[in-house]
This record gives sequence, structure tokens and C-alpha cells, in this order.
Amino acid sequence: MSEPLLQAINLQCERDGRELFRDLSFSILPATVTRVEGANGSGKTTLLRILAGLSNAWAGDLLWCGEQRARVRESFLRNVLYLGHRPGIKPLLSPLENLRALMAGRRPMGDKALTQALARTGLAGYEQVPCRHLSAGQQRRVALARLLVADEPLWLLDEVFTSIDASGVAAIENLLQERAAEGGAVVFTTHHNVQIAGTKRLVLTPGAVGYDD
Amino acid sequence: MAFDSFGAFLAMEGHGPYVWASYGVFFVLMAVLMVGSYRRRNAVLQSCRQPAGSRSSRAPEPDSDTAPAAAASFTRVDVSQD
Amino acid sequence: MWQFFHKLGSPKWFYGIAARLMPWLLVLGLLCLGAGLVWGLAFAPKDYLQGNSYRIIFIHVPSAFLAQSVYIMMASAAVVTLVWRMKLADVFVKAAAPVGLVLTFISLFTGAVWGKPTWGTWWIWDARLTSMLILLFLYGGVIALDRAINDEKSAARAVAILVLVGVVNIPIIKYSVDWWNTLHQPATFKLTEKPSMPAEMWVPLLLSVIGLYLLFGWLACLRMQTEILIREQRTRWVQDLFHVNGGAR
Amino acid sequence: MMIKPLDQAVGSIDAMKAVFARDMKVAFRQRQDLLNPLLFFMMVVTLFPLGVSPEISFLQEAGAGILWVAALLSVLLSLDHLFRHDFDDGTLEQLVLQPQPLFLLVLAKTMAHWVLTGLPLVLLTPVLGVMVHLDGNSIAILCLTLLIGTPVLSLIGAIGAALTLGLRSAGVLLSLLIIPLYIPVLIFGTGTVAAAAEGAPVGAYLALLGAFLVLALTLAPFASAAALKVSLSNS
Repeated sequence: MSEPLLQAINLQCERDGRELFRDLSFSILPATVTRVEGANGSGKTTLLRILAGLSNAWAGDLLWCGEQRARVRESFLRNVLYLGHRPGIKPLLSPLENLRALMAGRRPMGDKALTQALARTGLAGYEQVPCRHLSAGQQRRVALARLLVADEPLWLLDEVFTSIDASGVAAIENLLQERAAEGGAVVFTTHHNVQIAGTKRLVLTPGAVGYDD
Repeated sequence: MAFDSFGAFLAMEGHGPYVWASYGVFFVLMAVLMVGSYRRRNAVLQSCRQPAGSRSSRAPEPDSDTAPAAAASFTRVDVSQD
Repeated sequence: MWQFFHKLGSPKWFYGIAARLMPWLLVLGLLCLGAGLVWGLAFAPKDYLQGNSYRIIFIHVPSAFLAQSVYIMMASAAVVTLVWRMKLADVFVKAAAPVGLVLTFISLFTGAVWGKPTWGTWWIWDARLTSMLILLFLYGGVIALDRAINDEKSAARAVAILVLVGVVNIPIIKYSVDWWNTLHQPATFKLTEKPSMPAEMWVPLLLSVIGLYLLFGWLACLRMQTEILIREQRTRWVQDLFHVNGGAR
Repeated sequence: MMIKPLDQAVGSIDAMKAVFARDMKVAFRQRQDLLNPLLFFMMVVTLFPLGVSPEISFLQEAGAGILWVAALLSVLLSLDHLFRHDFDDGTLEQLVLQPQPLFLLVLAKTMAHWVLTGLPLVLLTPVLGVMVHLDGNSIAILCLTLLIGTPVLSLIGAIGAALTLGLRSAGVLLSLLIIPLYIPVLIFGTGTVAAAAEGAPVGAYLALLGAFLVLALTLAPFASAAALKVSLSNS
């Protein structure tokens, strides 16, 4: 049994005077895929933002590799890849420029690898086109290209399948499954019907939380 | 007493209007602030005193999640009923 | 020590203590302020230079003094909010800011009215008045930001950052306004600068300062109680306060 | 195969350079936006001769103040965009999540903002200085004060921009929060020019402005970074 990457202990979250969840405890182990489930407004996005370190609206303990996350902020951030609702793509820059800028603060890499990553998301030939001329699905693919070069052990993916076509969704399913086989951990939310073998479920319902292993 | 009469006290040798205007504004604003804060607290106390169920801003009780507020059906609404 | 600190941060504990303190604060505050003002208005001797208009000092100085110290108090509370995340600290900031705004306004208004018989005009860009005007803007900004953010915790932290940025700036603003003042109008007659004040003047002044402080304490407690009730109305201890017809759990 | 937690990160200076370069690139893709603060600057300056008096003596006396106020307002106007676009398209989230000290990245962004708005204003000042009949020496001093002062405006303004991010009517609120904090810079900026016009030595005043800049450089990025985290948490 390997050490958990991320551990949540008695996590509680209240937003705008409404309690989304409480006493939520779980561990994210390496080589696992976890799907966060719940109805609209149940706090899936908020939970992922809390795990990523974007939201302060929580109480409880979050441990990264056994240490309080706040104490190891930078090393934690280096190890986590978060993709949110908003893809983080500048409409005025080309896919390649966007990718370069996104990687710069973490792990700069040559254009060759990035171009290849873009090509594998189906954006070959679009490298130099400003992203505002791309469709929503194509912009999403630019953001997803990071997954093809990412070395972060933990991926937090919030609604990444939005506006991706069916074949794209299937390819991403594969990617996540392979990532888990390599030993990476993936936590994701989606309203798509996604089938990844061995997926753990973390269900958020108001007042009660189930986590099945 | 620094003044000979009550009239002299009010007049303050011609500076009365300035002095009394300043004090007036001071007392009025402080009174508004104090009475306003006091009333507001009492209003809040009153609303806390009301039975729990009658307050609309409350979040659903934890034990009510077995019956969520009617699952969405997305059936069309008959607009001719009014 | 930590136990005490923790207790201090508990809204429930504070609510009880405030309820016990408030009558004292109110009575003593009114007594001190009343004594100071009656003494200052009716019994203190006339100022040989400014005549009776100087009697405005007994409200101008306490409100100006308090307006500035309230901002400092808010800044201290802001540090506590940011470092220890103590709930009561941001309750205090929220409760105190409007009071500070009113006090600043009073000191500006009384300063302007005092200026008329002294300088012959309602407003002079005097260093102190200008600094107070900027303080009014700072208070306005704090309140506006607090109102604009819906989420309570975010509002508390954002306001705390703003108050701290403001408090770093206050000495700089004061210094630069003083410098600007000497640049543009050297040697104006300062309203409150006295070489030596006889005891019949400064004792009532001190009394009214103390009185206003106590009244501020009462106001702060009252407004903090209000805020605590609003925030905690769903918690057990608030429900228990009222034993509602058996309905409260 | 196992994936081990990583610890090596990119140097912070490289990360700052990348942030700076990206902001410059985005700005130059939309060049007309760069002109807006400059146009605004010129228009505000134009209002004074029209609204008050075109007399040379008035303009000479008030010119430095007019230019300073106009520069201050145009910086204020441009601040709303400092984080807004990044916030809307999600790049701000990714910026905050970079494994770097956030205040350094914010500093890089603020520097880019200054290069794109403050610096052009300084460069435009001699032209407008001539139009309000300032003499050569005053114009030189004015440019110098603006050169030291506008970065302070950007740095302090970034705090306000970060605090009001994502709020309704953020623009007006931003002005309310920030203008009081701009007053010392304005006073010493114009005061230095006034002192120079009277023939007084200005070295001490410039040093003081420089001290403001150092203070703002060391403290403001921390406040902006803290404010950004709060605003993002609230979104």
C-alpha cells in the first residue's frame, strides 16, 4: 500500500452561509482515478478548487504527503495540475504561445514537444492561429494538451470534457486510465457518461457524504 | 460659571450659533448612531426569537436530504392557466 | 494564555461578556461625556484669543482623536484576522468602520464650523482638516468594499488587507499633507495648537475624550453583538439563548 | 511504475520573465488598447485650458499639477484591466497555481502594466508640458517625478485592482479605494516641480519620491498577492 498523496480530514465547507459538506475525509492514493459526483450546486467545483488551493472557504485539515499543505505550498503546487471550468487560454495568443506561457513557471520545454502535444489533441495546423478564432472545444483542447506533457503526480480536472466531441472524450478516458496505470492520481468531475475502469466515486449529497473504495 | 446669565450662555458673545450648531450636529449624529444600532440589534434579536421554521433564509436541515425538493422534470409549463 | 486567546475568539463568550459590560460602558460614558461637556460649555474660562468659539474643542478634539484611534484599532484587528483568522476580529472591523466614519464626519463638520469665526471662512485647506478628509475617504473605501463582497469570509479578508494598506499609508499621508501645507500657506493659525492649556480647559477635554471612548466601547459591543447574532443565528448557542417554545433543538 | 513527488521548480526570475513577456505580447496584439490611456491623458489636460483659463500665467502655475492629476487618472482608468482579462479567461487561476512565490509574479505583472501605461505617459509629458507653457527645466523635473511616481501608482493600484476583482461596479470602487492612497505621491510629485520653479534644490524631494517607490516595491506586491487569493477564492 503506497502513501496517500493528498489527505483530507474532516473537511468542511460553507459558502454564502450555506454548508456544502462537512466531516468529509478521504485520501487520494497514487495510481487511482476518483470521480467527484453530485447534483448541480452540490459543491463539486468548490471541492476541487479547495483541493487545488484556490478556495479558502474551508475548515479541517489537508495534508500533502503527510504534511500540512499550507506549509509546503510551493512544492504542493509543483505537484498538482489543475484544469478548471475556465480553460486558462488567452484568446489573443496562439495555442503554442499559450502552452508555452502555461508551462513557463513550472517546467519550460521546447516547442517541439509542445507542438507534438498540440498535434495529438487534434490541433495540428492551428499552432499559430490566435485562440479567439478557435471553437470552444478547440480551446479546451489547447488546455488539455498540457496533460500530454504533464509530470505532476496529481491531476485535478474540473469538467474538462465540456464541449469536447465524442471521440475526444473517449481518447481522454484512455489518457486518464493510462495515467493511473503509470502511477499518477486523477480526480475529476464531469456530467458526461465517462467509463474508466476502477474509478472510485466520491459522492457529495447535502449533509451526507459517501466515499466508496 | 463663566457666563453671567443664561442668555449670555446661549449667545456666547456672538459665537453661539457656531458652538450650538457643532454641538447639535454632534448630539444628533451620536444619537442616531446609538439609537439606530440599538434598534437594529433588537430587530435581529427579535428575528432570532422567532420559531426556527418560519425563517426563510435557513438552509435545509441535514436530515431532510432523503426528500430533495422535487427532482427536476423539465416538463413544459402550461402557460394558459392564468 | 492560548486558552484565553481561544476564548477571546469565541463569539459566544464575547456575547455574554459584552452583555455584562455594556450597561457600565453606557452609564460611565454618558456621565463622563456629560460632565466634560457641561464643564467645558458653561464653566471653563473663555479663551483669550478665540473667545467662546473655542468651546467647540470639547467635541472636535475627542471625535478627531477617536476617529484616528478607531482606524488604528481596526488595523490591529485586521492583523488578527489575517494571521489568526479570529472571527471576532473581523466582526469588530465591520462594526467599528461606520462609527469611525461618523466620528470623522463630526470632527470635519465641527472643524469647519469652528473655522468660520476663527478664519472667517468655512473651509481652509488646513493640514489637519485635509488629513481628516482623507481619513473620511479611507473609511468610505473600507465600508464600500465590505458592502460590495457578498461572501462573509472573503469580505473580512479583503477589508483586512485594505485597512492594513491604509494604516501603512496614514503616516505618509499625514507627513505629506503637513509638508504640502507649509509649502502653500506658511504659518496659518492652528485651531487646536495651544502653548499651554489651563487645567480648567484640559480636564473637561480629557473627561469628554474618556467619555467618548467609553461610548465607542458601548457602540462597538452593541454592533458586534448584532453582527454575531446575524452570523451565528443558526448555531446551537444562539438558539439556546431564546428557548423558543420547545421548537429550538 | 511509480510517480514520485517532484521538487525541482523553475527559478522565480524565469517565471517572472515569462509572465512579463506574455503580458507584453498580449498587449501588443491589441495595440489600440495601449493608446486609450494616452488619449485620455491628453483629453483631461485639454479640459483645463478650456474649462478654467488658457492664460499662460495660469497654465504655467497649474501645469505640473494638471499633468500629474491627468496622469494619475489615466493610470487609474487602466488599472481595471490589470487582472480582469486574466480573471475572466482563467489564466489568473493558473498564475496563482504556479509553484512560485505569488508576489513575484504579481510584481512582474505590475511592471508590465507600468511599461505599457506609465512609461508612455512619461514619454508624452514633454509634448503636453510645452502645450501648458512649462519651461524646459520644469518639464525635465516633471518627467523625472512622473518616472519615479507612476510605478508607485501602478503598484498601489494593483492592490485595489486585486481587491475589487470580480465585483459589480469594480471600476468605481477601485477609484474610491485607491485615490486616497495616491495623495502623497501626487503631493510630492507636484511639490517637487513647484520647488524647482522657485529655484530650490529638489534632490531631497526626488529622494523622498524614490523612498516611496522602494516602499511600494517591497510592500505592495505582498498586499496584491494576498488580495488576489481572496478574490479568486470568492469567485
